[in-house]
Amino acid sequence: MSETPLVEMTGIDKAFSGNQVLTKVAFNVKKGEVHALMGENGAGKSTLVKILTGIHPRDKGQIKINGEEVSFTNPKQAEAKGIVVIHQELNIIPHLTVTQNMFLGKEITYGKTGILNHKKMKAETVKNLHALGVSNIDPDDLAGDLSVGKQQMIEIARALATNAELIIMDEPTAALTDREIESLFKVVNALRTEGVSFVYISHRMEEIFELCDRITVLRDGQFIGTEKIVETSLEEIVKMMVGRELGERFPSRDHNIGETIFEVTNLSSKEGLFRNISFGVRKGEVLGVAGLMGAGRTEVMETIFGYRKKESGTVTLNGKLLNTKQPSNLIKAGIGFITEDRKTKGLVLGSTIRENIALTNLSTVSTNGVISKSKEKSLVNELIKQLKVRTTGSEQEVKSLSGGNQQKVVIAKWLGIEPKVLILDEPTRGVDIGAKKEIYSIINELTKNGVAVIMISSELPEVLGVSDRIMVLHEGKITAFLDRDEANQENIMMAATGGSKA
Amino acid sequence: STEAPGSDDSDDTSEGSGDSDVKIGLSVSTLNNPFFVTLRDGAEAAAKEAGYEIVVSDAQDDPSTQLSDIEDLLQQDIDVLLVNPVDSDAIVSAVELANDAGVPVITVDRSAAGGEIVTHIASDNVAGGEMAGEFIAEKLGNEGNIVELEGIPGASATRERGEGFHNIVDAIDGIEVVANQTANFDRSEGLTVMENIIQSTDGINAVFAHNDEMALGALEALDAQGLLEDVIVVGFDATDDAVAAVDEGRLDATIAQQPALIGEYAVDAAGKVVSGETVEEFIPVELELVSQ
Amino acid sequence: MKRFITNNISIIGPFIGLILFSIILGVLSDSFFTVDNILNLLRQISINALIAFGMTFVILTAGIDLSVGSILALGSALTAGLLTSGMDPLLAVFIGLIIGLVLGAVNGLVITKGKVAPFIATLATMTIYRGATLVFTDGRPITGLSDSFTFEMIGKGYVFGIPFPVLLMLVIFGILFFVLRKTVFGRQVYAIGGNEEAAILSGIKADRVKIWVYSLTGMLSVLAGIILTSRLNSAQPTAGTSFELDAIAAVVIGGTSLAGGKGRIVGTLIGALIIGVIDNGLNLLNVSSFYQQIVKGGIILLAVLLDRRQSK
Amino acid sequence: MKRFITNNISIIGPFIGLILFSIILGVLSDSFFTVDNILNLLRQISINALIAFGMTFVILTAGIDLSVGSILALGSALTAGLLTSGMDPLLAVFIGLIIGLVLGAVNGLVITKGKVAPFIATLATMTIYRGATLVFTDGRPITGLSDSFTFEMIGKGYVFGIPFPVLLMLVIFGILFFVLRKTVFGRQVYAIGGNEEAAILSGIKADRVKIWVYSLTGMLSVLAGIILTSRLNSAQPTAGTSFELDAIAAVVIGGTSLAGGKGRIVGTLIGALIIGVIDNGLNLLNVSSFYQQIVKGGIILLAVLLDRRQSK
Ligand SMILES: Nc1ncnc2c1ncn2[C@@H]1O[C@H](COP(=O)(O)OP(=O)(O)OP(=O)(O)O)[C@@H](O)[C@H]1O
Ligand SMILES: Nc1ncnc2c1ncn2[C@@H]1O[C@H](COP(=O)(O)OP(=O)(O)OP(=O)(O)O)[C@@H](O)[C@H]1O
Ligand SMILES: [Mg+2]
Ligand SMILES: [Mg+2]
Repeated sequence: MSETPLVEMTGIDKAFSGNQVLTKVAFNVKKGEVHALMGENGAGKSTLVKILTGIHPRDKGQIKINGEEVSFTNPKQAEAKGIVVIHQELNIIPHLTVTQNMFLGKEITYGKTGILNHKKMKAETVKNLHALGVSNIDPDDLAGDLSVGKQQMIEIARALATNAELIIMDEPTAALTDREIESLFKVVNALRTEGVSFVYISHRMEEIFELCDRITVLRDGQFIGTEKIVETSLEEIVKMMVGRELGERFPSRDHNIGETIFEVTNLSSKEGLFRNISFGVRKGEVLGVAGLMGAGRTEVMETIFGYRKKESGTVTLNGKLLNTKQPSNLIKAGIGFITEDRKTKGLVLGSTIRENIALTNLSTVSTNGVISKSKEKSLVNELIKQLKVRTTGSEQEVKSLSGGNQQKVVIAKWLGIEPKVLILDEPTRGVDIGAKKEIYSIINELTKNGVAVIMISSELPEVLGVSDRIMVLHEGKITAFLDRDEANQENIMMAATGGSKA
Repeated sequence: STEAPGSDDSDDTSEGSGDSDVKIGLSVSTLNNPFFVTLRDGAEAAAKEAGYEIVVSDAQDDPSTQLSDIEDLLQQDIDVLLVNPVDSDAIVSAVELANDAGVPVITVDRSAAGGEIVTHIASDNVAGGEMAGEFIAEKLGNEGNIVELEGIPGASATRERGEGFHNIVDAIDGIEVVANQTANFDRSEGLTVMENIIQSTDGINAVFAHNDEMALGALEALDAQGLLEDVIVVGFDATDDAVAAVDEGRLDATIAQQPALIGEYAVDAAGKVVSGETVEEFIPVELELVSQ
Repeated sequence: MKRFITNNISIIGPFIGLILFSIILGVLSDSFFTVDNILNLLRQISINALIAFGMTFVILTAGIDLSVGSILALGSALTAGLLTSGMDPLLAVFIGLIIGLVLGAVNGLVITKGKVAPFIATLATMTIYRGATLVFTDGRPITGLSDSFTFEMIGKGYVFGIPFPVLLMLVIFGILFFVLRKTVFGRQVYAIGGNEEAAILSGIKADRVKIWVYSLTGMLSVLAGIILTSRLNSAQPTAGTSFELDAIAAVVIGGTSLAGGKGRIVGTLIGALIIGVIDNGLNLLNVSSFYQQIVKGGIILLAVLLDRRQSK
Repeated sequence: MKRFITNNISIIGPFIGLILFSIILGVLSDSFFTVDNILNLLRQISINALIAFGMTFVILTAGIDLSVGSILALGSALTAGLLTSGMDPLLAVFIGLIIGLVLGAVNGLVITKGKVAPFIATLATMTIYRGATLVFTDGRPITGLSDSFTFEMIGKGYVFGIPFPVLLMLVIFGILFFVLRKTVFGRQVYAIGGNEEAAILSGIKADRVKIWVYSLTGMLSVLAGIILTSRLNSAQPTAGTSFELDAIAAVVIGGTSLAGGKGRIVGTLIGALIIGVIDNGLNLLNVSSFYQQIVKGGIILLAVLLDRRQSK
């Protein structure tokens, strides 16, 4: 079939300040197909998208849309040609309402007056969200008050609402739980039958095979190949991405678990986001925490860590009561917290990798207040190596790292403190399959050395694959504890949606 | 030591320019006030007349700026320094610097509390304040309520003019200062503050403003309320605006310090000093009450 | 109801503050709650309010404009110059406003095209414009303006017993309120302040919007200056000195966040009223000028603390 | 080499600017490059530099401090008061510095515990502290200070032919440079400015750090004030008015971002030098004070534009 593809990119080169990011990349999307774009963190997926939509200028190469050569200089032009993007970084404006965000830059006005038609926009917003099966978002809520997941749904709804010919989704599901993903896929499939094309970027293998028609793989900014999904297999794709066999997805967990060292009792939130949370974690155990978006998992952990105010409840480590007034206390006690939202809470984006990693380890790399360059350097380089962070060196700004590598930096800064208890909130969000495995094995290593791990994850396969025990939250209440062997997708979802205790 | 190294030989720097003609440095406290602008103009005119070179700097009412200004002036091998101090005490160290550099110092309009001064040319603020007080007292027949519009709190003109004014009125039982508020020497504040005072106080018979700007602002406030006729308004400085207002009979009086004259005298004195003639250590510039 | 509160939370604090201070003053001075004094007070705040309205837009874009006072001075001086040269008052005023627009646009250009932080850019232009004013006026006030009824009207006139400057302030408030709440432009202002990157990705021409915002502020500053000139019958070279502080204070007291993206122009009006009430009250009570500053600063702090939730 | 440049990019712009202006001045005025004038210039900038050093810390935490000038005035007035009461100069100075520390800490507390935006918080304290100064001094300068050698030394003294204030400035620069570059505290200052949330979640006590930063600035302001007092033989109630602007200008010209988290104290020193050179040069060249403002503003703009990459 030799019909001209909707989008055809050929020989695309791109370098950021000397650092070659894309070389001779070819990529094309046919009408009415869902085309997966895969590759490790830093492979250049987002960059390729940004070049297509004119956010970054390209160094070399050609872009054709419906056969005609184009070169956009700003995203508005791409949109005019029917191309919209859901960017990997959230582009929500916190102080604006859901409706206002939904119609940002394409407000509905009374004719050409420039006067806003609030009613119409609000109605449309509700309609668009319902189309995605989202009913628990009030169009008048401030977007900033919503959970990452809900914000992501808004962006998706916003993109789907435009009658675009091509919708590019850069890791849209990173912040979503199965329920939202399901409804998202429904909509995508519906639109596909109407002839809308999609570029779909994700690190979740299952999704690719469930949703996509073709797949293009990048590695280190090189074009590796384009395959028909039906003619390929997970192993083959992984091989294309990483360049080698990866073997088992989850490392085997076969070490003995000790007694309970970390205990949370009757914890309740001041903001009323959760009530009476009680659980314990044992030495060397991984406690998985599952739940739907907005269940309050993050809030529970942030409260334990002293970042949010608690109403009541206690937190103890080795029977010692911990003061949860401020994070520094818990860090001193040996508790680490890898936050869900790395950009706003995890990293100082403008600073170097070194400065970010050192931040949690200032006491160890300094003697009475004075930092020792050598100690700092060795610690940082040590961790960069251990986590295989893809970087030009410890002096690179984390801003310019790919999403996945940023996540590794966050993990690195917490491994530095050699925690007794480590809390991970969506630790593999936006992380490629190779890196995921590395993170799993890090978790394994930690537990082997007796660290107690709490891992929030919205990826059920991950929860099932890594946890020894699974705690499920629903609307701020614990609805189930499931042991590794009794747990499965069904009973977790049941509990997560508020169904009777499993 | 507290003496600048080589400060004693710093007059050697004048060797470079062997020309005989006189170079005068003039440090003015501020040029954001018409009074001192006129003073500067007077000085510049006189200098032009006599064929002297004159270098002017504006301290913007900040003693530390003035110190820097004078340090910089001394770098330019001036033959004599005319200083219009922002503050009498603060200026002393600047004067001492000049003394060390062997540059004769003449103070203008406001005196210096220390250092060697060849001569002082002024008509002082306290006397002016007293003059205003007497004028008002006389007009009121020693009976009535006065509003005092003060200058920038802490500024020397505010202090001295207020002091002089109070020397007179406080001594008279029949006269009461019913309100004294700052309008920061600013005309628009003179307007608003006066408006507010009118709201709260009845039976105002007279207004004394520490400068003409505020007086002219107050005029507008009184005018708007139709009070201008029965209220006596006295300003200070005799700026062109104020004198005009006096001629129109809107402003009752203003105290003229004749800034142009001060500037002129200063330059003449400077010329004398350079050519070795002796001068009186105080050259008064008579105050003048401008009224109809 | 809850929705109403959350929508208006940002201005409830300042509003309570305003009521509070007014009541206190009413008790302390019986001249406070007189019709005369209220009108007088409104006329006094009109100048600061007009500037603060513009400043609200600027701050909503996460910017700041320190040059408003200097623009006010330069604009009024030039307008006064035109008037003394015998030009028709309305034309002179119009030209004056255009000058303000241009001076503001210069700020906008330096900030957007020159990529200079607003604070430092307008700090520089503040000095430059002030210098230009002093040069133009030779440091002397410009007087002998046209005594045309029209020009007198602007500052001193009354319409149905309401001072003209007050009407002007209210009309412009109405317009700007509408612009911020109901127009695409207003929406873009909020978006830029909330997250400029995202706004640009949504196709908003941030630079252009910002330039307009600074131009608007320049124009409003000159308008305020013209009112002042008309009231004083003269243009002062030092007019407007440190007006920027009162304007910014009004905006922030009104609950608008200096981080941008969040705030209401109603709040600014209330903020301007609070400041006006303070100044007016201190005069009515004849508080010593030394203590005035302490009291004023204290009250401003209090007003903002009443509103702390916002400044988070 | 490349590494060196990228490390120092933020100060290269201003540095070139400084050299440029100096050369121009050297050409235009032969009194510029005299030992006398250079020392004189350094002594003049020492006051602004000391304040600007503190301001650098504040701005690095994404804050701002408008109250430095008032703290300077209040601190010097109280110190002068102690001196006239016959207290030992060194003790008086020490107490003065502590007072500065406390006044700064108050700013810090209002900002952190009161959750008030730094701009408005210090705008309020600026007014309050100024008022307090006027009350304490009753609007009169405090004179007749101890003519003790020690106190004279602080402002007027020389050590090995170098003015004492200059030495003081350099020593303190050295210390603060070390603190920012090599200590945990310095690192925390940068982190808070870069991303406060992340800093707190990494166990940094942001509030405490900020309070210290404002305290430091308060103390440095008083130190500057004491130098001024010693130089002027008196404490002025109006001292330090609008010093905050020069200090902020120095910091920003020095390439420190007002958004916080990025900047170097070396830059601030250069910034202070540039401002000093401008003022000194304009005087040497006898530029009319009206034009001075235009030129000064223009040069500041130029300096920042040379450095635009940073202000992005
Ligand atoms: N603005 C930038 N400046 C410098 N380097 C950049 C910039 N943006 C991206 N890069 C580099 O380009 C490379 C590709 O980044 P990109 O975000 O496209 O990867 P990605 O495939 O999207 O990875 P991920 O799956 O983690 O999102 C990375 O090495 C990153 O460091
Ligand atoms: N800053 C905030 N202000 C108000 N409500 C918030 C805020 N952050 C989160 N919430 C609400 O708290 C609840 C928990 O949100 P959160 O996303 O943290 O839960 P979660 O289980 O971690 O979900 P996710 O998987 O998306 O992180 C949601 O209802 C969310 O809307
Ligand atoms: Mg990406
Ligand atoms: Mg979460």
